[in-house]
Amino acid sequence: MVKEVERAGIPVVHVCTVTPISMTVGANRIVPAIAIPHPLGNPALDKAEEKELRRRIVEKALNALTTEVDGQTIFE
Amino acid sequence: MAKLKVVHYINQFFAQIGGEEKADYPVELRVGEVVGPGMALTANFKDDAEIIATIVCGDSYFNENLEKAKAEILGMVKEQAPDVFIAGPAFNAGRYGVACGTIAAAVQEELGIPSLTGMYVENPGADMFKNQVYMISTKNSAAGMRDAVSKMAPLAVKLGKGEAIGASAEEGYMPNGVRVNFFEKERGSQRAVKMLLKKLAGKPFVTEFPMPDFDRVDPNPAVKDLAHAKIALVTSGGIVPKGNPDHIESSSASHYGEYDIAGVMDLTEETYETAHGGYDPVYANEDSDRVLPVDVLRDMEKEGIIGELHHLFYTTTGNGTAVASSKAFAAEFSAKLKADGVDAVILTST
Amino acid sequence: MGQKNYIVITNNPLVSEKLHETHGVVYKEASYEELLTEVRDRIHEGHTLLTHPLSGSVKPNETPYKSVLISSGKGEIDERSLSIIENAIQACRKFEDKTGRYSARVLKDFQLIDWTLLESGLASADAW
Amino acid sequence: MRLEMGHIYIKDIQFASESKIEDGILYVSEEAVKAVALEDEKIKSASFDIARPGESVRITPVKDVIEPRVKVEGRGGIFPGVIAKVDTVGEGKTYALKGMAVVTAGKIVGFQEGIIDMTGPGADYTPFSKTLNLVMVCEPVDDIKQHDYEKAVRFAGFRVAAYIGELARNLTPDETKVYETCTIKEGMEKYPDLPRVAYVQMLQSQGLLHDTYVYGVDAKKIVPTILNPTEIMDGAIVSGNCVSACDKNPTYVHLNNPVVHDMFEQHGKTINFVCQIITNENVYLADKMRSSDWTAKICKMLDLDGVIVSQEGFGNPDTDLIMNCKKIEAEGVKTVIITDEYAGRDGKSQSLADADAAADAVVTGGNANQVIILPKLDKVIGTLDYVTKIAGASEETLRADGSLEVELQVLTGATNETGFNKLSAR
Repeated sequence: MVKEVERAGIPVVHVCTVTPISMTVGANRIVPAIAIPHPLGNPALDKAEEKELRRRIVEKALNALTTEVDGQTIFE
Repeated sequence: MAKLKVVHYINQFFAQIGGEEKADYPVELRVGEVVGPGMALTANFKDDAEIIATIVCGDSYFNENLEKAKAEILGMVKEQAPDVFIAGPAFNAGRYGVACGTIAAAVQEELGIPSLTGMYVENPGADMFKNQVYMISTKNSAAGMRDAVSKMAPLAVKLGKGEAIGASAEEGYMPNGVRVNFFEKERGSQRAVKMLLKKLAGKPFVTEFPMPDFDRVDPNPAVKDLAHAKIALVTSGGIVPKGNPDHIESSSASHYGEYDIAGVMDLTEETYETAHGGYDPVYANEDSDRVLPVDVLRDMEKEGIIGELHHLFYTTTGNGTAVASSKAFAAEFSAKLKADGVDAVILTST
Repeated sequence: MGQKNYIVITNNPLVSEKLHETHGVVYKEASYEELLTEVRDRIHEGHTLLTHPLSGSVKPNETPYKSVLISSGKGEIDERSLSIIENAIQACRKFEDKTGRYSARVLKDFQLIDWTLLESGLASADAW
Repeated sequence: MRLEMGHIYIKDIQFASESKIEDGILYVSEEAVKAVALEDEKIKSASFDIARPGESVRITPVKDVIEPRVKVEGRGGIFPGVIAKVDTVGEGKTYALKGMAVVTAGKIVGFQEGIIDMTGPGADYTPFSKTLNLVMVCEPVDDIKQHDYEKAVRFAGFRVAAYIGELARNLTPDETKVYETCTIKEGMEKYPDLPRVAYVQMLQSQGLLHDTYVYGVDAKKIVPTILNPTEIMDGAIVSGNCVSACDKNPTYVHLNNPVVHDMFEQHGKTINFVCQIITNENVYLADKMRSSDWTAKICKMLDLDGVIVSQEGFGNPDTDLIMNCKKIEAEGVKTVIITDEYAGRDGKSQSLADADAAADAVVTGGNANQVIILPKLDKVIGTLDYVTKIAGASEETLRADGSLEVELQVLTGATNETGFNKLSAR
């Protein structure tokens, strides 16, 4: 799926829990997520902390989108 | 037995009306006429089938008036009520190939009349329609006409008679994702030895079972001006409005969801949920922002960090590991995203 | 790998009966696919698959029984485990469910086969 | 190592008062073979029948199919570590009775599978519709454990096959084929310009009804090792595998392994057939890792250029197959893999339970989920009681006219993954 977006000419960042799978499916910009049932959240945290966590991941994703890459790159 | 009735679709070029300068030629029905490649088809039908009408349409006309042309042609085909519909062959002509695929798929789907077409494997129409209608694999130019019709005619007869269709390798159509058994001339071990010899010699060989698509696409250039960029959200995590109005299936969904989030600031337990069956849904149902971060992006939109959050998001229920399944509809919504002027996409997976 | 280092997840009463006193056993009354889903959720939590979920050549939904070994410890999500379990769940759906048609005697045979498949995994697990 | 295979063509099998082979006809004393089967006290009774190609006969549930052979010169005997004493086999002279097989049938567990039709559409798919079959159905003593029953029938089949094979000891073969391999150094000197090729055979090894034996050793307990390819012709590998009829390897397939034979065809011409590598398909994932690591290591150590990898069974061996392929390719050794498919009845599902881009050269034995209608046949050897329970059979299995609607998976050998058949799919 991520490849088709890229193929259409739109830069795309893949936020994904299992980054090796993201590599396999051909994403170029990859940001690791938290866990499979809650990639951009953590129910163990309180609401405010959780949103802060989510914001950090989205910031990483935006950072990836504004960074030139040469092939597959994981933004840890 | 009566001959099968065939309606044949060709473009202005093969109808010998003219080339590019005549590509705006409108749809025309010629009842009782056999035109151009129809002659060769007729010769190959022997006594099994006959062309009862030919539909001619310019390639530009078809592609620029898609819905109108489609409706006109469907009307004509319906009226002729053939047993089989044949479009092309289109060889390497791109717009003609897309037209052949579009109309053959439409006739089959909307009129229930078995249809087929033929074209070169690299014709853009091939990837778009080979899984929807039988598509004979042809050479890349009209010099391959004889070969093309020698495969299309017998397949058309089989389709018209409702006979069992053999494997792609036997019938000459492009592999369409449906595996069909057949008997080879040699046993498997001999085929394996021959394949190995070719592979060792660096010669081309054809695998009998292609693995899912592992191709790569080069990265697009980075977003230059985030503060004015339109960002869209896409997820394979199955986030849908509460109640799953489009009935997206829980796995390997046959369609994708497109939902408007204009004015939505936060995804709540009352308004959104996941349709995905591939993980424990409790956390996503409690707060779908955990999969699709609308709340955070709205904040950033307000703060001017990003230009805007696109008002539509797209959702599927693909597994992280299922590589091939969602390709077709991803291509479709990606085209929409492009058309809507989206600058970048955040795609979240579980 | 000692017995404390793995958990048996099973819907096979014979396995539960044989192991519950000595091993960590999670017994669920569940269908074959539901059992695999149970395993998948644990892999999502960071457990690692130790035996192949499609162990044996008896087809899913032909046999109702399945027993799988996973690590008792948790860590990062194991990609290989994830891809194996997801493919196994997909594979289940290719076979129609015949499990409602068997006599008690045949069910016993299926339980035994599932047990012997697991047993061969246990032998390997206990070897370290 | 050099093995001379003498082929004796059997034209018919008949019951007679004395067992012998005369003018290509195998005469079998029912009493004598019964006595051979009953040598094991766990077997209560054994009955024998003959099924010929073209006859309206269905054999089910099939356990194993065995080609009778006899070792006439050289070390060891047929089925070393099982029937003959442990000794390395694969050299000297061996006779095989071609065109026939000993088929063991009978239910060991309630869902036992495996159909051989001697005529009709099913006969096109099972290779054992083309052999003259001496069928043995064994009943065990009461209250026997399934493990013991399986073993008893497995051994009875080998004993009967060995007994029949022995009848050929003093005959003159109709045809002789010579199979000769070189040692590593010899091969490099003799065929310096030919690619070095081996055959990697994966053996089913998971538990009761899922086992394979190598010189009598349970294959789940081996680490990958190398064989001289002629060893299998003397029965170095035998089947204890009764599940997944379509893609398990009966002993007949091990004896006549098609990859070994087709590689020998090319040996010294287009390839240097270095050896056979055997590995297993265990339940435990770390075992799969170890075995595939070792297989790749052996390929590397032998400086191979290419291998063919064959699979056995359904589901989890897909993982072994892909691991083997990926790791061997990573060592710079080119691979072709042989598998079969479970693409669903409509052919639209993902065929394998694993995939990797390295597996770019695949030979398939066809889609085992394909539905086939088997007409009612005049005679059943064994029992149809369990057909409704067998793999692939559905509720509507027995239709009103007595025909069976089944998937190819119930037919013995139909989608064999050593490339035994012509069936394929696209």
